[in-house]
Amino acid sequence: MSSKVVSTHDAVAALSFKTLAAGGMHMHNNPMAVVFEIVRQERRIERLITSPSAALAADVLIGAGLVDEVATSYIGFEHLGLAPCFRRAAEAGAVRVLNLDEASITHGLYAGASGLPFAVLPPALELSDVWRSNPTGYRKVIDPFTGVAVLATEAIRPDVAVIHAAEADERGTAWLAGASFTDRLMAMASKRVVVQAERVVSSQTMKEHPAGSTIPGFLVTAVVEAPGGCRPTASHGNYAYDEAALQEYLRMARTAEGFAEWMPRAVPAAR
Amino acid sequence: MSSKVVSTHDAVAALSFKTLAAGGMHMHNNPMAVVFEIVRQERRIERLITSPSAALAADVLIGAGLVDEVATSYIGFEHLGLAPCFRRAAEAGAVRVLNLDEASITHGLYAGASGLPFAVLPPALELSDVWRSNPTGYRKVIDPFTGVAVLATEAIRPDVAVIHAAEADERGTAWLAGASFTDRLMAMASKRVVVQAERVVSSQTMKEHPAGSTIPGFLVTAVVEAPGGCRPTASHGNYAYDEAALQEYLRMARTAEGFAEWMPRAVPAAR
Amino acid sequence: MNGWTTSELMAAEMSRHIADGEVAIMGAVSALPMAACRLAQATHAPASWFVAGGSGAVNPHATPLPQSSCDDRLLDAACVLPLPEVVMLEGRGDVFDVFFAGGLQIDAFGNTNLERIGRAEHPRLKGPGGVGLSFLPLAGRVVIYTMTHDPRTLVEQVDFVSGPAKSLTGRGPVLIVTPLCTMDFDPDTGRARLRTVHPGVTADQVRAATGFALAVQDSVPETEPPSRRDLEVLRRLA
Amino acid sequence: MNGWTTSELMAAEMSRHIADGEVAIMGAVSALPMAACRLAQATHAPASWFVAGGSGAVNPHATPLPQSSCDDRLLDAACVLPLPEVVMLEGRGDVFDVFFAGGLQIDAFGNTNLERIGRAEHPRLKGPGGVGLSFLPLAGRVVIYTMTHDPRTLVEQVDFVSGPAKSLTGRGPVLIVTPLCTMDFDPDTGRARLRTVHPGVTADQVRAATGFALAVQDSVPETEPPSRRDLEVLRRLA
Repeated sequence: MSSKVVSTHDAVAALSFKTLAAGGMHMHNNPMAVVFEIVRQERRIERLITSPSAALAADVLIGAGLVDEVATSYIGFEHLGLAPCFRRAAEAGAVRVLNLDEASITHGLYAGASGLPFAVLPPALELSDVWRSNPTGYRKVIDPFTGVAVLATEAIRPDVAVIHAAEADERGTAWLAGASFTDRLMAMASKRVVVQAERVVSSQTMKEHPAGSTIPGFLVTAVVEAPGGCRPTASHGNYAYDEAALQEYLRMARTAEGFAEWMPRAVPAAR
Repeated sequence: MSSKVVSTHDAVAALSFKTLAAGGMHMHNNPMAVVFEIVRQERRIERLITSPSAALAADVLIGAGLVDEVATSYIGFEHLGLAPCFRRAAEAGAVRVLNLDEASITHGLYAGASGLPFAVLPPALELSDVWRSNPTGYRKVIDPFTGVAVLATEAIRPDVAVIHAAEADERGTAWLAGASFTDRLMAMASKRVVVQAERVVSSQTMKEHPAGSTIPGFLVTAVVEAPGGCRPTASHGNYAYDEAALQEYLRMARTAEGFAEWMPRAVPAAR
Repeated sequence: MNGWTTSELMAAEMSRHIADGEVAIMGAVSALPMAACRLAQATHAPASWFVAGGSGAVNPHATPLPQSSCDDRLLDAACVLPLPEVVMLEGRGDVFDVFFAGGLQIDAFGNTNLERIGRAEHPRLKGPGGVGLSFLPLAGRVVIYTMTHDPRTLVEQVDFVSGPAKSLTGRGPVLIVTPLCTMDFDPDTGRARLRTVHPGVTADQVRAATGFALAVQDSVPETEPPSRRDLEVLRRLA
Repeated sequence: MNGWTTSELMAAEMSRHIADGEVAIMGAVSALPMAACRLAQATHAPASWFVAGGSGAVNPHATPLPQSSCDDRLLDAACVLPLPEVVMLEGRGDVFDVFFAGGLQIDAFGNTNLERIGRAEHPRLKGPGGVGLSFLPLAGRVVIYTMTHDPRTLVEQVDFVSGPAKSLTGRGPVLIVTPLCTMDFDPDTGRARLRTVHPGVTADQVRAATGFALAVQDSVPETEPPSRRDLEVLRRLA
């Protein structure tokens, strides 16, 4: 049986995409090993799709100048501060921001994972300015049961999702330790899935994990073994985020020059 | 802290509902203890909502003449045979059948759990006769992104859901052992939830269960301790279905008289 | 009975229609397709996958195989998807290569019916309902199976379309497997035609047992019987 | 510093707005509301619930409390909901009684903004985004908190509505808690008004630090300081 385990280089080199989704929430489970490789290979991302709350993975891709537009509801570092590259690029107009909220991302991914043509949203969402600020992402639809106009958003079907897992086996089945956030949904919504795993394990080990904590291998295109692959963000069940390293990033990435200096340290082979 | 654990009698007597959803799939995890009590108290159900594949719980409620209409995609006993009371009532026109399919039930419950005004469906579902046979459950809606008419179904928001759990604690948090089918989704979509549990356990025990296998207590109205409460259907992780007893049911319930004879045996206090 | 049962012959035949690496799915009353999938994994398609119906189990290991598609013994598996996620993925149209489907009625075009026999009002027989058969247009291929080959089951036109023959993203029905024969579909007319007869069965017997006009070629090959290896595997699962 | 920090005072005040049996929810940067919820559970509201943001943890037990709302230490909890289900339930409008919300800007009506300061094109400050603040209209009550009480944060009108003050199913914003004071809302005008000043703070100081015209009554009571018991609990969590 052929294995889906490949090198990070080969996994990224084999990908063809316009839209890319990156998993993780805040400073947790950011798939940095693959993200750094995407930077190294300078792969352009027409649209980056984030989880409801992105952090380092999105900020680095934007900082590297690879992202044309980003569909997101939050990019930041929670109590540690704002996302420096996202902020700089958005303020300068260097990246186009497609504003969503967590409901639109979640229900949009659900629609993508389910083959639904679009996603209807709860009525409350109309009251915020989010949908007004993103005319490509939102439309009004007439509820056929009541005749009332309600808000709808696009189904999200990324070409590729990059997801961090604690374990994966050779056939691609992956186990997400701790909180899986929206990562499993993202994998189900995406045409191809690259899993970076702390450990490649036997299928025998994999089958001990509970329902709803795994991604079945038939949805996974490639597995990359990447111990420590979330650093300096946390890998649930494996290591905490490195607050000092994140603080250093936030300090250095405040300028384009500082970010350019930080990158090769974080990605030895980059540039 | 007040406990949500009450007697089966009191749990059912306290309920006010027009629409009732019953959990379980096929001959597994049918919440029979509460269902039998509903029969004993002769509670009328304007609309019974089933999981994608209902069996004994639905057939008994229909056989008892308590159900005006049933929204379902399947009522049967898998390899053991057809559902005798459902079949008889539907053929006679004694119960109104609102035809759905598993996608409409699942996406309808998702919409109910999420406060979505309705549920959009995958395009394929238009090709079957299901939606044409149920004009109250389905409408066409114009996809606002493409202008194409697509199929939509009602959000499902049962007044009450009755769910079987392996364990529950006094605060209502419940653990569904084995496969949870659509039961957690049903609980999330329903205004009130009655949990029947094999065992009432401490909250300390409850917290060991993995994410996505529980129903949080704040969604649960009442807990009933019902060891063996799924019999003769299976309770995942606890006991298998009793094939001989189910076969006997299928044989006896073939006629209204046989069903009337079977009921008091299964429900000692009934009638 | 040349040393194998009709079920074994059918399971072996069905297994041959799963290619290595493919993903199969099935609904209720799935002992036969589950056996076929397990046989495929044990023989020519070790990297194939299957999702065991309502249990959400992916590649269950249970031996023997339980009769019910929702049995908790199926959860000893490569991994388990919560059922709502199985339903979600069925909608994608690019996940499941083979969908095993049955019906109270199966018609000449491969439409299936689990809803009713007779009219909507006071049907002669109210079936259980179609569950997930409305997803068939999104499967790569549909393999239809029935344990009952008679003119009331194999009909010219179903009374109700639970499982549409028309496909949106795949090839639609490619095979019907019955206790008497296998059928495939004429690409020009879309109608079922006799493909093989099971050992000991004649084309005339099949024609007489079929409720629609069945196209029959001059010489119809026999269905390949299960090999010794097939039988070893199938009997361990039974 | 009368023996407690501003954060402790704020947490204690916020905890009083959770009644027994209620369900609270919060987003990111939630150390303060998490402490408030834990304090409520340890004192007057033992049967209250809270969902710790992105982790999906229901009533986490972690002591001390992690800073990040998504920390895996939070998963030691009464139970854990997968995050998509938290988002689902937020849409129901009858599940969450109290929603703790923050903002880069908070306006006189209780609208909150995490999106940007300045215009859409080339904003002066691009914020992170509003995540779940657009769900505020479906919460029973909204409690707004900020660690920064200055005229750039408390403004007459937000530049972008991430969290609407208008409610669909509840009462909307009922309280703003800052390092200087608490505010509630005038039922007639809908505008924030000074409710209490923290010990040692004057109404004039609050007015000067507020970017909108703040209604101030003649005599403004002091915010009730945390009790000894409150401080014991809060310091165990810190």
